[in-house]
Amino acid sequence: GGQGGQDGQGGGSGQIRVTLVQGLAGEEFYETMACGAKAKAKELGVALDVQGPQKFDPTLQTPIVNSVVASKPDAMLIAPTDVKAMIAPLTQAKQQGIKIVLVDTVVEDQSIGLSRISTDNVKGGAAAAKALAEQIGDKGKVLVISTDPGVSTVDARIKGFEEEVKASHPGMTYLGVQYSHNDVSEASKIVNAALAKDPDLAGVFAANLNSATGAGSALQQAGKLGQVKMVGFDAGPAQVKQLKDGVVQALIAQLPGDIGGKGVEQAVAAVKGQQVTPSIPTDATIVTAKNVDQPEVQKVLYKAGC
Amino acid sequence: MKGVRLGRLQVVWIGLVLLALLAAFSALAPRTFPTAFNLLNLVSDAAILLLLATGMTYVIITAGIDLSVGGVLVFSAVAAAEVMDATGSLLLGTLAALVTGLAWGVLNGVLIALGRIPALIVTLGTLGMSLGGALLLTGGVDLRAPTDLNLGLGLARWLGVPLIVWICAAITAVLALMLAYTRFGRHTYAIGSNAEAARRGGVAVHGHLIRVYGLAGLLAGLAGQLSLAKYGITGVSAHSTDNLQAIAAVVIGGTSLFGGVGTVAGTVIGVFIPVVLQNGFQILGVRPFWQQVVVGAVLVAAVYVDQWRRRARDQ
Amino acid sequence: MKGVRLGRLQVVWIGLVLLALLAAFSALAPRTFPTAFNLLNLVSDAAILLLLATGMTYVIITAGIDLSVGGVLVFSAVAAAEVMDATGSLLLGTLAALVTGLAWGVLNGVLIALGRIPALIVTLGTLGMSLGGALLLTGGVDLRAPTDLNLGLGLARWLGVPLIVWICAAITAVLALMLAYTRFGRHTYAIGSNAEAARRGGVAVHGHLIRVYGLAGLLAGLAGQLSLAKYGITGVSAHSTDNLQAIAAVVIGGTSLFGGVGTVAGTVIGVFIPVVLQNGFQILGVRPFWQQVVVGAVLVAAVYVDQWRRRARDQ
Amino acid sequence: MAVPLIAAREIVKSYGHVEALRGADFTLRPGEVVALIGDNGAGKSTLAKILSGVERPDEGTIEIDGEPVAFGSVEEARSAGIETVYQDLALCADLSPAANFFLGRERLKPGLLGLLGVLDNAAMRRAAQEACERLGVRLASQTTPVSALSGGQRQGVAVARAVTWARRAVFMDEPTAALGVVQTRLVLDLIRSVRDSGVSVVLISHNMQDVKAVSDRVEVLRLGRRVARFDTANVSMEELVGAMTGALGAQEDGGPGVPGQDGERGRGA
Amino acid sequence: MAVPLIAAREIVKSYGHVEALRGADFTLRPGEVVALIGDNGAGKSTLAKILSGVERPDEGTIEIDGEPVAFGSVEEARSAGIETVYQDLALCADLSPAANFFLGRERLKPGLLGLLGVLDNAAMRRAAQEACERLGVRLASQTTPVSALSGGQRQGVAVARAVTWARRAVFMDEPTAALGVVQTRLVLDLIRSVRDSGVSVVLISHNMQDVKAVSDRVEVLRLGRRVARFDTANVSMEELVGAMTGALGAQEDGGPGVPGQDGERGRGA
Ligand SMILES: Nc1ncnc2c1ncn2[C@@H]1O[C@H](COP(=O)(O)OP(=O)(O)OP(=O)(O)O)[C@@H](O)[C@H]1O
Ligand SMILES: Nc1ncnc2c1ncn2[C@@H]1O[C@H](COP(=O)(O)OP(=O)(O)OP(=O)(O)O)[C@@H](O)[C@H]1O
Ligand SMILES: [Mg+2]
Ligand SMILES: [Mg+2]
Repeated sequence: GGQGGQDGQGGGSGQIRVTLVQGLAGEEFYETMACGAKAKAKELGVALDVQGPQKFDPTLQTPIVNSVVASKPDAMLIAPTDVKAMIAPLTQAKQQGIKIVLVDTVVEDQSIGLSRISTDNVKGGAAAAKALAEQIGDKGKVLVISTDPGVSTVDARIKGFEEEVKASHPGMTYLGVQYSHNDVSEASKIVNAALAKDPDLAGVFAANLNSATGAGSALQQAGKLGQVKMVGFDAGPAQVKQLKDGVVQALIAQLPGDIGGKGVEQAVAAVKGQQVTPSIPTDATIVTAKNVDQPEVQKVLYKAGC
Repeated sequence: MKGVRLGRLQVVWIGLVLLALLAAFSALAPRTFPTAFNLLNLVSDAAILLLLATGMTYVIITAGIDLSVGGVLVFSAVAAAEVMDATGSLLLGTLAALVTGLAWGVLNGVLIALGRIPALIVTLGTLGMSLGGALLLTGGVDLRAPTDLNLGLGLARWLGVPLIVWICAAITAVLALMLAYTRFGRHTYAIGSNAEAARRGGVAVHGHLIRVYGLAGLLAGLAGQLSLAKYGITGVSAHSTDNLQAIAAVVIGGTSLFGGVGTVAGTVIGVFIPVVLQNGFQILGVRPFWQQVVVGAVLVAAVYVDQWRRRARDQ
Repeated sequence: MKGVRLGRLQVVWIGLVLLALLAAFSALAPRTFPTAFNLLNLVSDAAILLLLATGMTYVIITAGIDLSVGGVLVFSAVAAAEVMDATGSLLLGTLAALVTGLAWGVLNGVLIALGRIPALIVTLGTLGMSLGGALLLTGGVDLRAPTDLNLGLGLARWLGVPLIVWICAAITAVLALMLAYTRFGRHTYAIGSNAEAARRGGVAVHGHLIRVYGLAGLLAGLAGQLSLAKYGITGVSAHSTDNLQAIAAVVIGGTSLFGGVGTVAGTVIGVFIPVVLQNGFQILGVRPFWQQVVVGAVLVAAVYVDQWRRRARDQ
Repeated sequence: MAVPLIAAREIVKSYGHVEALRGADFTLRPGEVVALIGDNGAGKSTLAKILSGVERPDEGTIEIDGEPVAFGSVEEARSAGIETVYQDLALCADLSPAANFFLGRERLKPGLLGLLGVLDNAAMRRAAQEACERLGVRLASQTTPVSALSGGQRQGVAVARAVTWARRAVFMDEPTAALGVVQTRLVLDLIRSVRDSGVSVVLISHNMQDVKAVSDRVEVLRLGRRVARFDTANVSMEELVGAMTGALGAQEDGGPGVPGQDGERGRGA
Repeated sequence: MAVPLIAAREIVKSYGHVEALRGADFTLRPGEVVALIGDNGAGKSTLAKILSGVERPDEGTIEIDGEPVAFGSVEEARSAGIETVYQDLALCADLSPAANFFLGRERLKPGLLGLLGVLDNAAMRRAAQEACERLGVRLASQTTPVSALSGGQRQGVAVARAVTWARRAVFMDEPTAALGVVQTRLVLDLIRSVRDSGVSVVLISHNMQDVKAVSDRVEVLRLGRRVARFDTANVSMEELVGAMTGALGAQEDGGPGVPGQDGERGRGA
């Protein structure tokens, strides 16, 4: 901290100040993004400040954007928590002359965001469906465990998963979504009940870390670990450990570090008046126990700290 | 001295704490914190919580509690969004929000007053029911507000201050006066102080409790509509901590969880203390994890100062 | 009749509600619900919450509240994970979890008893502080348990029942007896019933409160280590509703938020009612959003039956 | 004096397994002061609460002016003109004496503000102050909460309230227990003047001097039943005490068949 | 009788702006019964609380056996052998009479269980039952909570408790206010027998008959000060009432300079 009171306006004078507003503070995806951004900021010699809400939610992110705008950085990297709700605060930020770069997620208003570096969560969900289909031999009952309804990124993953299953995997029976409220014991309860109801459960798609953890614990207790296949999302150290321990058989990895680094690059370019790339799509990678040790896959794994 | 009402004195110390925080942040970030832009944002961020906390003040003064406010807010927002979608009328949407909010509140009140079920259980139950109901209505997907609500009421200003802030401030002011100066307020205190004595004194305790919970529900319904206007989205996953935030604001403001004492003025200060802390620390660039730690510590310290000064005055 | 202790009678009705639920689900899903597999899972899922709820029972009987349990659990799990990582000793890790849990609990107790700050504010503050502290220690990234803890204690069974369940059950039983039959328990009731009378009676109210909150913290610390063993991960973001879950269990079990009455046996039932409901509805294939609605409604109804029967008995 | 103001017959009331009243009768005639006496736990307070609408009897009938009534709430007893000083006083400790005094019948500001429900605090304070002073109860302030008053001051507030509002009858459950000598005298005087204004008074008291001093009649409760009635003028202190303790009137006592407190006592020994 | 058991001098205690005590003195000698009397709000209960360690005086000195003490807690007063029946009784309403009786001094099971802190409930119930019966207080059960007892029954429990545990002195703040005639007599007898066993008694009461009947000396408080002391044998009822109300002893009254309750009263008129 400590930049309060500095006058960073005017682009050229003094150090460039960039703020990253995460979609959710304290989540590995966004922490890895912050790490990538910090590394790049150090390299470019700009000051980086990181903020984020306690929940992935526009009503909590809006006040943060407002106070960031009040502290007048030169540029803001933001993962908007809603395509529509974040338009108003970001418009206000734009009016204050702050250069905005959208990372991970986007807003509907195309005029916001000099550059957009985004992950396609629908595609990620579809990738998860493909990975799970491969694990279970394209047939059997599959269950999805999500956090809370209404979290747009997770909803998109589920949508992608469901569409892919229904469109291209007729052998798979989709059992629907259960919500763990981001609580491991809740996820464990859900899988326990699912096993009691459908002892022939074939696969689980756990849409985030806590869901995978709880589900894995339940499978472990039931002695069905490895028997019921599981696909997780994101590739933080904890998830990779689950992969190596055989709790999950595949992970869908995004590229948060990359996104963060590229975001800072674009933001600095914008502040300096240089050319920016309006749209940079990033991809999702399927990580399995087989390919996890390959160097190109190692590169996409999230980092624990920086 | 003797003429000064206790209720008024109570908010003085915690008010001073708020002023001290404002002064400290202004000194540390003189160019960015005490700007009209930032302070307006502060007020605007707090406005909707203020409605919930004001309703909660009434409820807690009766020695009750209402955990359902966040769920009712979401349900009302969803109801309003669906009605506006179907009819295109903002007015009907607002009405839908108010009516559904009131209905949930009255349901709370009836179960608590007539069913004599602990308020915590009733409102925990209706929290789950209203949230589940909202999800059933939407299929788990956030609904959007009509553009003319979001860009109309959501952005409208009067004298430079958002209309939503004016609405919340006006309602809070009316309810503050009502609590302090009317029969309705007096009975609220009496029930929280000693429900049995109030009953023997001829206060219609059951009816009054239903009205108080109804009021809290009504305010949550209005908050739903305003939050829909402000954020343009129903926020089905966004309000799970609203109840604790509102309760904390009420208690910071000097209202006792055991009922019988409290003021809306204190609640207003109690709403602003966490908001100011969060905003100030963000502007100072404190890292989010540290913010959590420091906000927690300052919260305890602020209430401690209040308690300590009050005790010193009484001795 | 006259010799029957009130405390024992209190849990009868709510216990019957639980039995009725079990019977209903068994009748509706005879092949899947009442299986050893499913019932063991039920118990295993509830075990850790049971520890938190037992500590909360003591706290609420003193007319207090502890919102910090989830944060303390996470902090202790993080501390244990780091210590085990550094030393490789499971024992030292367990010790670290217990000590940090106790420390947070004692901090709560000291601020509440000596600082005379409302328990809600203190524990809301320490909730933020412990959660923020845990995030600071980990950098926001979940730590993993050593494999020998996760595959050892986490999977160990005795007579077919997970060891973690035995541990939680044993501790709960000891604390239930302690509350009902020892001086410590008696003083807990006395303070909640009338703190001033207890003080005049020579009960060391401050010291006792510190011990009660310390106990709740200690149990949260142990819960942290057990959850680390069971789930293999610290779960920094996973425990934000633990406090409300524990409080709800305590209140469903017949403990009054105003203090002075309550039993651990009631809390045990209060822990199981929501767990059984959730499990049963999922097995019956009720859609998730409906589950939320129905669980809320049944919760209220269950407590209503309890209150109503108790009233009928008293009249 | 034909029709009694209040006539209660065969009132039964149990709390769980404790039978507080087991068929108690009670009569109050217009314009008289009746003392209701009895040992601790005899059921006096329970009877007073039932006749004030606070509790519902399990069995028995109540007639007001000869008309059977079933009080479902305090409101109904009040609208029949009955007020009560409860033994536990029933004050809201966080409210001021004036607020307690006017609880449930708050005085509103005249005009529009009154229609909005705005309280006329100044008027209520004045009226409460005056009513208390008539009893010799001096309060440091009408705005500090009742929790800061001394025991006697609280009782004074409760007595002043009941007497001010009663139109037909006042129940006073040990109204002078916490009062000073002078205040007690003033309350006794008040009871007489209330009676003279046509309002009946039921005085529950353990002080036989006071009972003898102000009452016209005495009704004696024992173990939840009325066991004796006397005209105060014709009864001696010893007779009263004897009736209360059961040394007299053993014919109504029911002999060894009456268990309850006695039964427990026997078992405990 | 050389050194007083308790000697309090110039005790001052204010609550906010209310001065409950304004330099009160009090003396208690070993083996005597002193009646502490005064009008409502005179400060009697406040003085009793200060001498029991419940409240801390703002100013003034307290000596026990001639040694200055500063009671920081009830525990300290208790270990000096002082017990108190508080006017508000200070019972835990959710606990049984026996639990209240032994509150803070619970009896533990013998042997290992006792070391673990396990209560000997049966023994405590028996002992409490006996102590209550000595006062003529009959309880339906020693296990139902105090909240279900009648006013007199509660007071009986409180009195029995204090008397049982006192070794040097008992303060009784209106101990018979809610008691029946028989129970009152038993308490007065008890006061005498307690005194005869060498324990001093301070009786706070508004009942002058009782005061005359059992006390050796009388100390009178008025507006927070001691205004008179009498030997009970040589004082008339009128003198006592006069001292309490200020009709006598005007020289100590301080004249118009004494504000407080009086001041407020003047303003309210
Ligand atoms: N709410 C209650 N719950 C259970 N028992 C009760 C309740 N109220 C009264 N009782 C019992 O009913 C009996 C009569 O009580 P009541 O208060 O009417 O006696 P009382 O004649 O007023 O005695 P006192 O002179 O001591 O005030 C007592 O044994 C008491 O324990
Ligand atoms: N906790 C308190 N807060 C504020 N004022 C108090 C408090 N306790 C007592 N007072 C005031 O102190 C004065 C003395 O009270 P105290 O209870 O000692 O009187 P008392 O002599 O015992 O009267 P009574 O005969 O009515 O019991 C009263 O005016 C009372 O209002
Ligand atoms: Mg009585
Ligand atoms: Mg007193």
